Amino acid sequence: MSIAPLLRKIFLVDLIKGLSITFSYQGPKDCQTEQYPQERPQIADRFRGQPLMKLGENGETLCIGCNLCALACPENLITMKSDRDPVTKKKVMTTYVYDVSRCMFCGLCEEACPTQSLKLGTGYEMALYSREGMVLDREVLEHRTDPEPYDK
Amino acid sequence: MSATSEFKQLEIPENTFLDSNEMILNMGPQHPSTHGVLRVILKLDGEKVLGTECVIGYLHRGVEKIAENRTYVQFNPYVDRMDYVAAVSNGLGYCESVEKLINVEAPPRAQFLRVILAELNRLASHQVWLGTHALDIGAITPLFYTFRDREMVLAIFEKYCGARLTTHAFRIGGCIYEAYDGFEKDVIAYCDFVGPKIDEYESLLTGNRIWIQRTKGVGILNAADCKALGVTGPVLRAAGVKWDLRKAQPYAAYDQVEFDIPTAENGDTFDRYMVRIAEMRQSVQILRQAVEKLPAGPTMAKVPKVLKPPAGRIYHSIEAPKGELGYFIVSDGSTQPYRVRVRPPSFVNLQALDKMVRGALIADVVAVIGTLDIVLGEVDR
Amino acid sequence: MISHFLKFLSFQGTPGEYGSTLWATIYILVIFGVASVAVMLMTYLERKVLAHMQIRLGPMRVGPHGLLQPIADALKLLIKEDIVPEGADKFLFWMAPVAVMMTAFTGYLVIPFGRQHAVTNMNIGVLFMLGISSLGVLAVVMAGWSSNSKYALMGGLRSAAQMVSYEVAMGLAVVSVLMMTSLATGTGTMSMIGIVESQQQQGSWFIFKFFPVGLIAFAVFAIAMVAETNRAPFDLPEAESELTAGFHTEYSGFRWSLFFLGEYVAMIGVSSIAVTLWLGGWLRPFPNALGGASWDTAFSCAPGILFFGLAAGCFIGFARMPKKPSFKVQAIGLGVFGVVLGMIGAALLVPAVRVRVQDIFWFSAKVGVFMYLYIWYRGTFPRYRFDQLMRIGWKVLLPVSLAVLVLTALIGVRHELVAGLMGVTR
Amino acid sequence: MPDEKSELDKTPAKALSAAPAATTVSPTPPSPPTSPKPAPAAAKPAAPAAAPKPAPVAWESELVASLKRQYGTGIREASIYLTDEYLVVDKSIVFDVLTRMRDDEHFDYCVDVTAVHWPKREEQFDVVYILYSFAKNERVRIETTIKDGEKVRSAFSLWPTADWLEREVFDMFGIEFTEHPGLKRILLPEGWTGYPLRKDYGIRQQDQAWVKANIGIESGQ
Repeated sequence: MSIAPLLRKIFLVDLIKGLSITFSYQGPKDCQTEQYPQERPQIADRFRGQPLMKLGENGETLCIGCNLCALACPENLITMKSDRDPVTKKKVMTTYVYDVSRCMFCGLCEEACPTQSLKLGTGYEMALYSREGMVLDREVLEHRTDPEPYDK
Repeated sequence: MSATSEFKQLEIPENTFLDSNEMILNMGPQHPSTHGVLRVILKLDGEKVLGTECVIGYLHRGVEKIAENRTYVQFNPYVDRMDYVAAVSNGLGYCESVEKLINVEAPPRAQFLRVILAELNRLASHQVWLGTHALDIGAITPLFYTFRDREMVLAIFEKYCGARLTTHAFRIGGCIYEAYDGFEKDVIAYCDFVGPKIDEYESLLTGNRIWIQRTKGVGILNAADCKALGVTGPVLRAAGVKWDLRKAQPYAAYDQVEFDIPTAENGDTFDRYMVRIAEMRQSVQILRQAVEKLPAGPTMAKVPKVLKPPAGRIYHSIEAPKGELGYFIVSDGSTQPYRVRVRPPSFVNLQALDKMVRGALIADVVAVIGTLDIVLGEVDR
Repeated sequence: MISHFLKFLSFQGTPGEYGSTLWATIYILVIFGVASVAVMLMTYLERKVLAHMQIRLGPMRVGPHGLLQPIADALKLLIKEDIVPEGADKFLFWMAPVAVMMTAFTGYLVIPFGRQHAVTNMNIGVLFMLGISSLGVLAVVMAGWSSNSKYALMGGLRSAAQMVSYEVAMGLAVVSVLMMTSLATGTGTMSMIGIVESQQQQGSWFIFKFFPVGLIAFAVFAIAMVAETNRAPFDLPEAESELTAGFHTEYSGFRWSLFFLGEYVAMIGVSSIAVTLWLGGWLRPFPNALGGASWDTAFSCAPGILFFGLAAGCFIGFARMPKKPSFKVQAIGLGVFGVVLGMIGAALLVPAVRVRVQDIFWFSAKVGVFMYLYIWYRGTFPRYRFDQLMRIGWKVLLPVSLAVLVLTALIGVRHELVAGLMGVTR
Repeated sequence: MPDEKSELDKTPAKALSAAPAATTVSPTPPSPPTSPKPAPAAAKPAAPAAAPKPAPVAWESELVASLKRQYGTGIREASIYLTDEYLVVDKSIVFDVLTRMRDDEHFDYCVDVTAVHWPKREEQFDVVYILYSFAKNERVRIETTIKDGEKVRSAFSLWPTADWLEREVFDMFGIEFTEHPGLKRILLPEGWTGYPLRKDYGIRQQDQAWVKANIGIESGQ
C-alpha cells in the first residue's frame, strides 16, 4: 500500500468527507420541509385531481349526454342516464354519478369528453369521513365550492 | 404465499445443554427493510444464513386478469401500478407493445418525449433505490437527499401529465400531452442540478470505509449465474455483461442518442452500486441530448378510437430501471386483450436472492434485498 | 438550619467528603432529575439536529418549534398499552428495563460535574464507573432472552458480544490515563476528581499529554464508547433494518421508555468519563494561554451569555412566527420561553452563582459536544456488520490501546527520569 | 376554475378529433418527417406496410431448417409475426427443442415462461417459452399446446429461472410441470382452489371458503 491511501485511512479522510456533507446541510436554507397547511404546494395546471363538470357561459351544462366518459372509464365508476328532449330531439343528461372512491385519476374520462365538460381539476384535498360522500352527483360536480382549506 | 414446507421437517428438537440447532427466522412481511410486503424465511446458523425462501403474493392484485377485462386503452393506467417507482417505464413498455401489435409507430417527437420521461424516471427510480439501499445498510441520511432530488423529477411529471407517481403519461400511439412551456428548460435545469448531487451521494458513500466493507464481496452473482437465473438490468451489467435493451434492441428514440453501458466486473453489491450511479450519469447525458434533438411535429399517431388489433400475439420488452420489462400480448381481434403477460424484472431478479445470500450473514440479506432493487408491486402484480 | 446550609456551601468538597447522608441524598435526587431532563432535551436536540442534517425541520407542531415534543412523547409512552408477549419470562421481562435504568444511573454517583458537584469522591471512581456501565449488558441480555422473540434474542446476543469486546479496549485506554495521573504526584489515582485535579496540576488536559499518545488513547475510548452504548455506526443490537429494534423489539410503553432513558443516560455517562479523563472535566478551556483572574471572570460569564444567546434566538423565532391567529399561542409561548431563558441568563451572571455554576457549565458543554457527535455519526454513517464490528474491536482497537499503554509507560518513565536528573522537585 | 383554459383542455381534443372515427386499423404507420428510425437489429421483414392486416410469414433460417430436419413434423409452425420469430412445436419434443436451443444455439437466457388458455379448443393451453440469445441478440418464442391435465417437463434443469416462472404458470393456470423442484402456488396462498387466469374464472371470483377460513371475512369484494 502506498503512503497516501494509508495516511488517508489513518486520518479517516473518507469519514470526515461524509461528516462535512451532513454538517454543511444543517442550515435552515437547505431545509426542504413543506409545512403543509401553512405552505401549500404549487399545483400544476394539468394536475388530475378533483373531478368537475364545467358550465357554459350562461351556466348551462356543456354535457351532451354522450356517455363516452362512462365508456372510457376503466373502473366503470361513472353512471350516466340521458333522455331525449321531446322538443329539440337532443340527448339531455338527466343523472350523473361519479364515484371518486374508486377513481384512480387516470384522466381517460376527460380525454373522452367531446365538449370538455368533464375535467379533473386541481383540487386535491378530497379526504372525507364517509365513503358515501365520495359518490358525487351532478349538483356537486357542477357547483362544487372548494371546501374550506385545511389550516390548523 | 406458500408456507414453510421446505423447512417444516426441520422441527427443532428438545434443547439439551450445549446443543445447537438451526434457527428459522421469519423476516417480513412487516419488516422495515423488505421494501414492502416481501416475506423471507431464513434458515440460520447463528448469524449465518443457510438458506432462504421467499414468500410473495401479499400485494397480488391480478393485473393480468384485469387486463383481460379492460380494453387496450383502459388497461394503460393499471400498468403504472406495478412498478410504481418507475411508472413511466411500465407505461412505455405497454404502449410500445400495443403499438407493435397494431403496427403503428409513434411520431418522432413522441419518441423523444418518451425517452426524456423514461430517463427522468430511471433517475428517479435509481434515486429511490439508492436512498432505501443506504437506509438498509444503516446510513439514514442519503434517503432524504435522494428524495429531495427525486422531487424535481416528480414536479416535471406533474407539470407534464398531471400526476406525480402513477403518471399514465403515454397513450397508445404516442404522447397525448404536448410538452408544456418550459419543459426543456426544466429538464436541463434538473440535469444541471442532479450532476453535483450524484457526486454528493458518492462522497457520502463511495469512499466510506463502512460502506465499502458492507458492500464489497457481498452477494456476488457472476455472469453465468445471472444468465441462468434470468437476472437482467444493472445486476447483470455489474457482473460484466454489457447488455442493455436500449442498445441491443433499441426502442423509442434510443438509437438516436449516444450513451455508454456502464459495467463492472465482480458482480457484488458495491459493483451494482457503482453501475447504478454510472447509469444515473448516463441518463443525465441522454436527457441533455434528447432535449437538444427534440423534434417538432405531432405527438400522436393516427390511432383509431376503438382499438381492435388484428388477432395475433407479440412480445415486446424494454429496459426498465430494474431490468427487462416485457409484455406478451395475445389479441383475438376484439377490443380487449385476450391475454396480457407481464414479464416483471423484479420478480425474476428476486429469485437470485437465495443464491446470493447463502453463507452470508443476516445483515447481508438486507443489503442484498436492497441491491436487487425490487418493487413488491411488480413482484406480485 | 441556615447555618448548616451555609456551612455546607462554604465547604470545598463533595457531600461524600463532607460526610452528610442528607446532602448526598439531595445530590442524588438532583442528579436524577437533571439527568432525566437532560435526556428529554437530548431527544429533542437529536430529532432537531438530525432533521436539519437531513434537510428536514423535525418536530414543529407541539409547542413553538416542537419544544414541547419531549413532554408529549413522554406522556404518550406513559399512557401506552403495556404488552407482555406470550411465553415471555415475566420476571426477567419486568426486571430488564429496571436493570438498565439502575446501571445507567448508578454510575452518576462518581461523576464530578465540578469540584464540589459530585455525590462522592470515590477513590476507585473510574473502576466503579466502568464496572457499573458493563453491568448494562446483563440487562440487555435479559431483555433479549425474556422477550421470547428471535429478533430480541439476536439483538441481545449481539449486544453481549459487542459490549464485552469493546470493554477491553476501553479499559486499556483508561489505564493509560491512570498512568499519566501518577506523573505529578508519584502515585496515580482512580478518583474521578483526582484525575481532573492532576490534569490541573500538570497544566495539560490528558488528550494533549505526550502528543499524540493521549490523543490516540482518547480516540480508542471515543470509538469504544460509541460501541459500548450501541449507537450508530455500531448500533447492531438494535439495527432497525435487520432486527427491527433488537433487544427491545417486544417492549412498549413505559418499559420501552425506560430502555430509551437508560440508553441516553448511559451515553451521557460514558461521555462524562471521556470528558473527565481526557478533556479536563470541569476545567475551563485555555487555562494556560488565557490565564489570570480577569480571564477567569470573563470565562465564568460564559453560561450567562449562552443563555442570553438562547433567549435572543427565541425572540428571533418569535418575530419570525407566521402572523396567523392559529400561531398566537405558539408565538406567545416562545416569547415567554425566551424571557425565562433571559432571566436565567441574568441570574447566572450574579457573581456568587457564577462561581459555583461555571464548573457545571464547562462540564456540560464538553459533554454536549459528545452528544452532538453521537447525533452527527448517526446522521452520516452506514452500519457495520457484526463480524466487522468484532474485527475492529479485537484486531484494531485492542492492539492500538495496548501499544498506547506501553508507549505511555515508556514515555512516562523517561519523563520521570529526565525530571529526576534535572533535580526538579515534584 | 371553469374559465381557466389550460393546455390540457385543448390537447386531448385535438388529438382525438384528428383520429379517424373508423374502427379499422389504419394500415400505414405514419412515416416520420425527420430522420426515419433505422430498423433495429432484428429487421422488420414482416408486416408489409401495404397489407391491411399483418399476417405471419414463414420463418426461413438455418435454425429452423436444422430443427425441421431433426424433428420433422414435430415443428408445427415456424413463422415471423411483426418481427417476432416463433416456433410452435409438439408437446412431446418441446423439452428437447429447448435443450437444443440452449446448448447448440446459444439461447442462454430464458426470458419468460407463460401460458394462454383457450377453453374452446381441445388442447386448451398454450405454453409459451420466450428465449433470448445474448450472443446473437435474437429472441425466439417457442410455443406448444397441451390438453387440460397434461403435464409438461420443467425447464428448471435448463434455466433455473424457470423455477418461479413455472410456479406462476401452475398457480394461475393449473398446468403441472414434472421434475420441478418445488411446484406449489407462488402468488396465491397455498390451499386456494381455482386457477385465476383460466377463462372460466370470473374477474370477481375468489375462493370464498379460503377467505372465510383464513381471513375471517365474508368476501374481499
